[in-house]
Amino acid sequence: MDLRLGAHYDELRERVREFARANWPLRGAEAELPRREQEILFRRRAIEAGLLARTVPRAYGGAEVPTDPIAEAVIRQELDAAGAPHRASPQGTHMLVPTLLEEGSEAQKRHYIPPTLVGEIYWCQGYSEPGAGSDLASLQSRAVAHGDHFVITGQKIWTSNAFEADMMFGLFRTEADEPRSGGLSYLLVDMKSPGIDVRPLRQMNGGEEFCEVFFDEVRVPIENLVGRRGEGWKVSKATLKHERMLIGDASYARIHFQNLLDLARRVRHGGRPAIEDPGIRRRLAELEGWIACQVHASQRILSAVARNEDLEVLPDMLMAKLNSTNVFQRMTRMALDLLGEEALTEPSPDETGMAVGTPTPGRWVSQAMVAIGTAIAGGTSNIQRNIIGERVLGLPRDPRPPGSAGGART
Amino acid sequence: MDLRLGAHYDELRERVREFARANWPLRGAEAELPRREQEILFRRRAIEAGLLARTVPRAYGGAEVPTDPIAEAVIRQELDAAGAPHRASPQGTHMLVPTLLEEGSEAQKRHYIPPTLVGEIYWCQGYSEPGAGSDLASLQSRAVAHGDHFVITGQKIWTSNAFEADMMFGLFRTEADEPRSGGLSYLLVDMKSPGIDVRPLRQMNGGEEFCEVFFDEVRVPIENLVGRRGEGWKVSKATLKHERMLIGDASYARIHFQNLLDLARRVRHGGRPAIEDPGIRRRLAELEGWIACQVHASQRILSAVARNEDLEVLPDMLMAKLNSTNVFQRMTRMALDLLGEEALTEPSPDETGMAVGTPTPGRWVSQAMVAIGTAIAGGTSNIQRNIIGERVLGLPRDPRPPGSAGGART
Amino acid sequence: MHFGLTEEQKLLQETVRSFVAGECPPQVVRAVFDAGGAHDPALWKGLSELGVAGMVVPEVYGGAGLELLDLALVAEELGAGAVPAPFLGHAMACVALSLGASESQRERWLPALASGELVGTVGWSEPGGVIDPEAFTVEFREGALFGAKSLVPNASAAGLLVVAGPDGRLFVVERGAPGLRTEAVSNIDRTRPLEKVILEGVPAEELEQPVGDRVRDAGLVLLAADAFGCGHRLVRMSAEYAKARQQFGRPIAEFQAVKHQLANMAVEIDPSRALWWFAAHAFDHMPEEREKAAALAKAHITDRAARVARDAVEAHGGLGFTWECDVQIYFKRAAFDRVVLGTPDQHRDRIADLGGY
Amino acid sequence: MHFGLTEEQKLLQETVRSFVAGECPPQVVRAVFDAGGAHDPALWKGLSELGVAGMVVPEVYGGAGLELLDLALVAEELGAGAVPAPFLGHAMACVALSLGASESQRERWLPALASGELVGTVGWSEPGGVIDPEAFTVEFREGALFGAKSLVPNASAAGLLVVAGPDGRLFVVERGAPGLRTEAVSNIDRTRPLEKVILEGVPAEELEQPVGDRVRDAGLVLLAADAFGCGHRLVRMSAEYAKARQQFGRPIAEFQAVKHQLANMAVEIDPSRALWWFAAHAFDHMPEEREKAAALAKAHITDRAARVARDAVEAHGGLGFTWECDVQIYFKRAAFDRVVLGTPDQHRDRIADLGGY
Repeated sequence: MDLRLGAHYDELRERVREFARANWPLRGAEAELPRREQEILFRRRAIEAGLLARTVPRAYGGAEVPTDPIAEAVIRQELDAAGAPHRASPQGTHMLVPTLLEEGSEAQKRHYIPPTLVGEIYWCQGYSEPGAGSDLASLQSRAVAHGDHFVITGQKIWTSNAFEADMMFGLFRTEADEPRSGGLSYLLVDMKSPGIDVRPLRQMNGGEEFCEVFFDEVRVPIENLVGRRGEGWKVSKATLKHERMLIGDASYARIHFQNLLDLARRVRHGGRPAIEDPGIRRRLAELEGWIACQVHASQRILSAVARNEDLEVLPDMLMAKLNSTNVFQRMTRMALDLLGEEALTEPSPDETGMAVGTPTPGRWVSQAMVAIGTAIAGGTSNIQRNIIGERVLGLPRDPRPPGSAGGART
Repeated sequence: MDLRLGAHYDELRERVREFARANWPLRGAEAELPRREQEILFRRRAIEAGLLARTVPRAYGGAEVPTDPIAEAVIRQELDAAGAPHRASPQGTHMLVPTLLEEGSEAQKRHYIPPTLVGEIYWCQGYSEPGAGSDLASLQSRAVAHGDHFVITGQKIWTSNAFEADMMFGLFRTEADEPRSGGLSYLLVDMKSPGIDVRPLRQMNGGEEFCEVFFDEVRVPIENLVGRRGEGWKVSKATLKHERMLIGDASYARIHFQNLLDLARRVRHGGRPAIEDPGIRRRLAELEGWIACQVHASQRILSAVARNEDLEVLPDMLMAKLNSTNVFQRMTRMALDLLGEEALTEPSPDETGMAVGTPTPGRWVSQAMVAIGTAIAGGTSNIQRNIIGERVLGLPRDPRPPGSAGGART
Repeated sequence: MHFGLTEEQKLLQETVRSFVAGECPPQVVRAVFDAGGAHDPALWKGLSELGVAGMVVPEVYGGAGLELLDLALVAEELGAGAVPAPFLGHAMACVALSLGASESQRERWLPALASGELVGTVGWSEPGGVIDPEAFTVEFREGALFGAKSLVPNASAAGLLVVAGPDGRLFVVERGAPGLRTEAVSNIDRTRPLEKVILEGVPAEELEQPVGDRVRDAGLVLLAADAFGCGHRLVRMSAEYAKARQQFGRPIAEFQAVKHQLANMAVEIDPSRALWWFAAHAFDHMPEEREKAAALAKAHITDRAARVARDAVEAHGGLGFTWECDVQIYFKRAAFDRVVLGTPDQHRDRIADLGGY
Repeated sequence: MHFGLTEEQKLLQETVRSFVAGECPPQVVRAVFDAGGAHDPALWKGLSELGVAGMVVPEVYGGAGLELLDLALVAEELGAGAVPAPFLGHAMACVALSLGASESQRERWLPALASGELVGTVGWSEPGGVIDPEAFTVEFREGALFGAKSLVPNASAAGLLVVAGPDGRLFVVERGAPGLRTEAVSNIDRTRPLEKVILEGVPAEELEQPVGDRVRDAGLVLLAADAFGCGHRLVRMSAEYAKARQQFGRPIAEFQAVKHQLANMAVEIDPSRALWWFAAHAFDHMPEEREKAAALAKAHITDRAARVARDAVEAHGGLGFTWECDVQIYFKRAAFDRVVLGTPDQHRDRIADLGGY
């Protein structure tokens, strides 16, 4: 073990800081551009400086430098600290781009990857449907081939940020006669196509991060098919893998815990600050144990991935999501206990986001609901338990009921 | 609601007290008899006084008075308080006797019930086998009909108190060609028969309440068959029902909680009595909430059964075992936390019984293990969850794997 | 001995249950909820006509002269239906006046409370989560009240407000009294608005008997019963959802893990029914048990219901996380039950004291 | 940056693992356990020949000069095998002498400790569960120790006893010293006997440096690593059992509820591996993090292992409740890890202080 980053990364950190100072916010005439254009400019320069889209080939607008997850963590930390807009559409950069790099045609790569990297194209993901949550193989939205087009009719749900997205990637049933996962294709859909109707889906915390997307005979050119027809299931797998890792990220656990300590200092129990109560202190210390596990386990995963020792930490990666969901729920439950009567505060619209903001009572209440949502999103916790049972402990798969096809789980 | 017992029961209570004072301990020459004979004498008199074996017909040695669960609770409380030996072999009085009353032949009833009620015959139960825990339908021990005898070969496990038992009732496979639960018969086996070998099964807490019983060509007269051949499964069902109710009994929860309070007063945390620590106090109060539920729920069940309103409380009866197991585990976990370094005390032989005795550290440590055992005994907690899901919430049964017969669960 | 309900009580349950099913089905609750939780006078009128408003008011003042258990059975049904009504505060106010008022005070207020024309409520907690009367800072000087009460249920809808002071003292304030001000309190449970009441020299009349403790205990039991109704209903909603929802070609209720989660939810909440029945019965008949039983019921059952509500959201999958799914309404109602009149931990501190730990 | 093991450390793991598999398989553990937990000198000799005894002793005194992480990796393997050996106390004694002894003290004791010929142990806790050195009542007067230490691991097997006093002071006592008395302590973990040591004017020599805190922290990390080894192994044993055990015509591992319980057990314990690795690394390289990381690892991981041990008993059904099933040996070893050197709650009280809560 050696937890020092070393001179190489210290220099990188300094370089990123300097880059951020010089390049954000924009100056002069550029500062007058619309916000989105400013962000695109910044990201373009960051890619040129080798700080973003690092592993994407230059041919597709990336920086094409050797993969280095630790360098990427350092860059992320410093750009976050500088408030620089380094994150483009995460569905685009973290899900669509890797998929296209693996499965896309040359034309698709050249056409979509460069503008996605800088954020000229925002993407949304069209997987879930009302009848198919964890069970993607039972998707119903149909894309009927018709000359040089597919014609889509159906509905997607749980589509994050569909309102601001320019494009959707998603799975649609192109082969009606093949049951289950066999007949799906991976299509890229222009969200401005006629026949698309986007409606916000209000969450229990009042937020509206998700949408329903309705398709009424929406035409999609045949060249927007990624991979082979009917093999969309296979194409999507890389993407799902990435989604799981995103959700399992431990970066906010420490911040939440600090916020919880601050809350315990502010509120009073029995006339004294709650933080002085031995029972509260013990519960906080117990939480810190959970958080320390999560933080160090993700350090270890990062380190192993950086050294190409992914296989050694595969079980840990498979457990990360369920573990972080559990820890997040423990934290928000404790927050509700500390809040006392403020635990009834209804979150205002700016308190409902996933991001960590000022820990107001309304935001804690919202987070307590979001914490339940994370047990549901991206494969429910029950699916996670199946995966852990089968892939970590080597337990047999559930016996299938008669008539069901294999491959139903991811 | 009316929680006063009323004059009738107050009088009964007084009568039981007086009976106990007059009849236990025995006096004069009777006090010189061996302990077991003294107990038999006492129970015989208690039955004559209408205090025990109340619902059993006089023809079979019972008191034959109308059923009254509240009266029985009053009697139990007072005889317990007097330290009187009113409990004969529980497997006999609570399991075998109801079964014989329902399914036994006239000769069996006359032969076995009277001595069982007074404790002249101690019984043990032969259901579980090494390969069949919750799944009684897969029992393997065979009883081959041979003239006027069955000849048993096989093994039983988890047989409580088999050492001191005179007789066993159990399920044995008599029809080799019928699969699963179809070919079982309910037999009464003399434990002194040649070919029986009883070996204690040591528990993790060091106790030896259970045994393994090995059968090597043990001959059982054909008149010891209860009910029809091959229908032992049906015969046994009344017995299993009774076993569940026994385990779900809430009577000791309050005593355990008082012991826990005493422990918290005795031990010190951070230099002061643990009972003064706000965190400990809150945990104790939370436990008291669980216990209050258990106590009042069992009051309600008792009251409903006494009024022939069993159906109204059926869901509660089905949940009682899992709930009491959960509460017992919570209590013993708290005890281990309070004990601190004494939580390592190895239980001595007299601390390992199920009974509530002086709450020494060793006994708490033993109880913490027994609490896990109760989640296993008499149908594991998982089986309980199936029953609750299906019979309380109306959920479908598990889909059966191909080739398995129905009726596998009780 | 009889640990159970009388035929009359079973009939009462049936009556309220079918009223709720008919007059306050989920779409009505939804409409009130989405509109932000305004008081629905018609619904209250209907409940009052059933006798809910005057249930514990003595018959001589137009009430039914029943007991807290009867009120709690109503609370259970209202919880199970997430019914938007000013029931909690009104019921507590009726307990206050029935037990604490002088003859003339009773004559003045009880008939209108019993008929439901006059809606009552009670201000108990003070800002900062103070629930211990000895720590209350409300003051009564020269016939007027000074101070503030937080989390007062349905204060705007109420025509009569009972204010709790130290030593169990109770004071009656009427709507429109000078110096009386209410402020809306942000409250996720839109079926039952909460307000802060500010008292700046408000003319008030003290009740003859200082029965503050009993008013609080009645409230605790009613919250426990409401939470039980929420939790019990949520388990059944989740079971129905699991039977209907198909995944991987079969209803998810057939997945053993789902079945066991639902069974665990049932075991979480169902066995607590006897606890609030007991606490309600003790309120009227077992003075030595009253205070602790009420605190145990509130602390335990509202915690259980909140837990079941979390599990119910998860059991409903993505749908459970939406505003449109009724689970969220119950989730928030259970949160109200858990927090109003003091959190489980606050009551556990009291239980430890009351239990002589 | 490298959060992981070196090739040497992986080899060390492999070496100890195959030694345990070969020399201390379950039947050997079982024999020691059933015999009541006597010290097995042959096994200790074998471990010493691997270099386990002298691992953190500087090379100049015959040790390997390695770090606490290396020791903790050994502790994990010994936990996973439930190996009966005087490892914990010996390792702590080596830390004490390596870090705290004067040159002459080192020369006198370290070579024999490093070879394993001399077995060391440490007396830390005092009767009544006292783990805070400021509350220790052991006294050092005119070259002699007075007082008592409880829960001293393998005291009878040890030839050298380090006694912890207030202010981090440490004292060395040799076997057979006058006034030294040991009493067996009842201990469910028969793989590692515990004794009470009574000091009635026992001649002792003080170590040069008061490194008591570091000795304790080393012990905490080693207990956490041992508990992790127990818990991790129990999850795998339970999974194997579920694959082999048939009920209702199929392996119980196919029942989703069983599968999910096993997955929950894995998520309970597995992610904590990085925590004790970090705590062990911090011990040698991050003085500011050392104390808190050790306390976090001990409190968290020993609690998790105890939880997993309960679940493992249940996962093994009736068999799990028997003495003959090895689960009970791990269950009791995990209990030892949880209690010795202070309970999780005691360390959480410290964590809150150390974390500046």
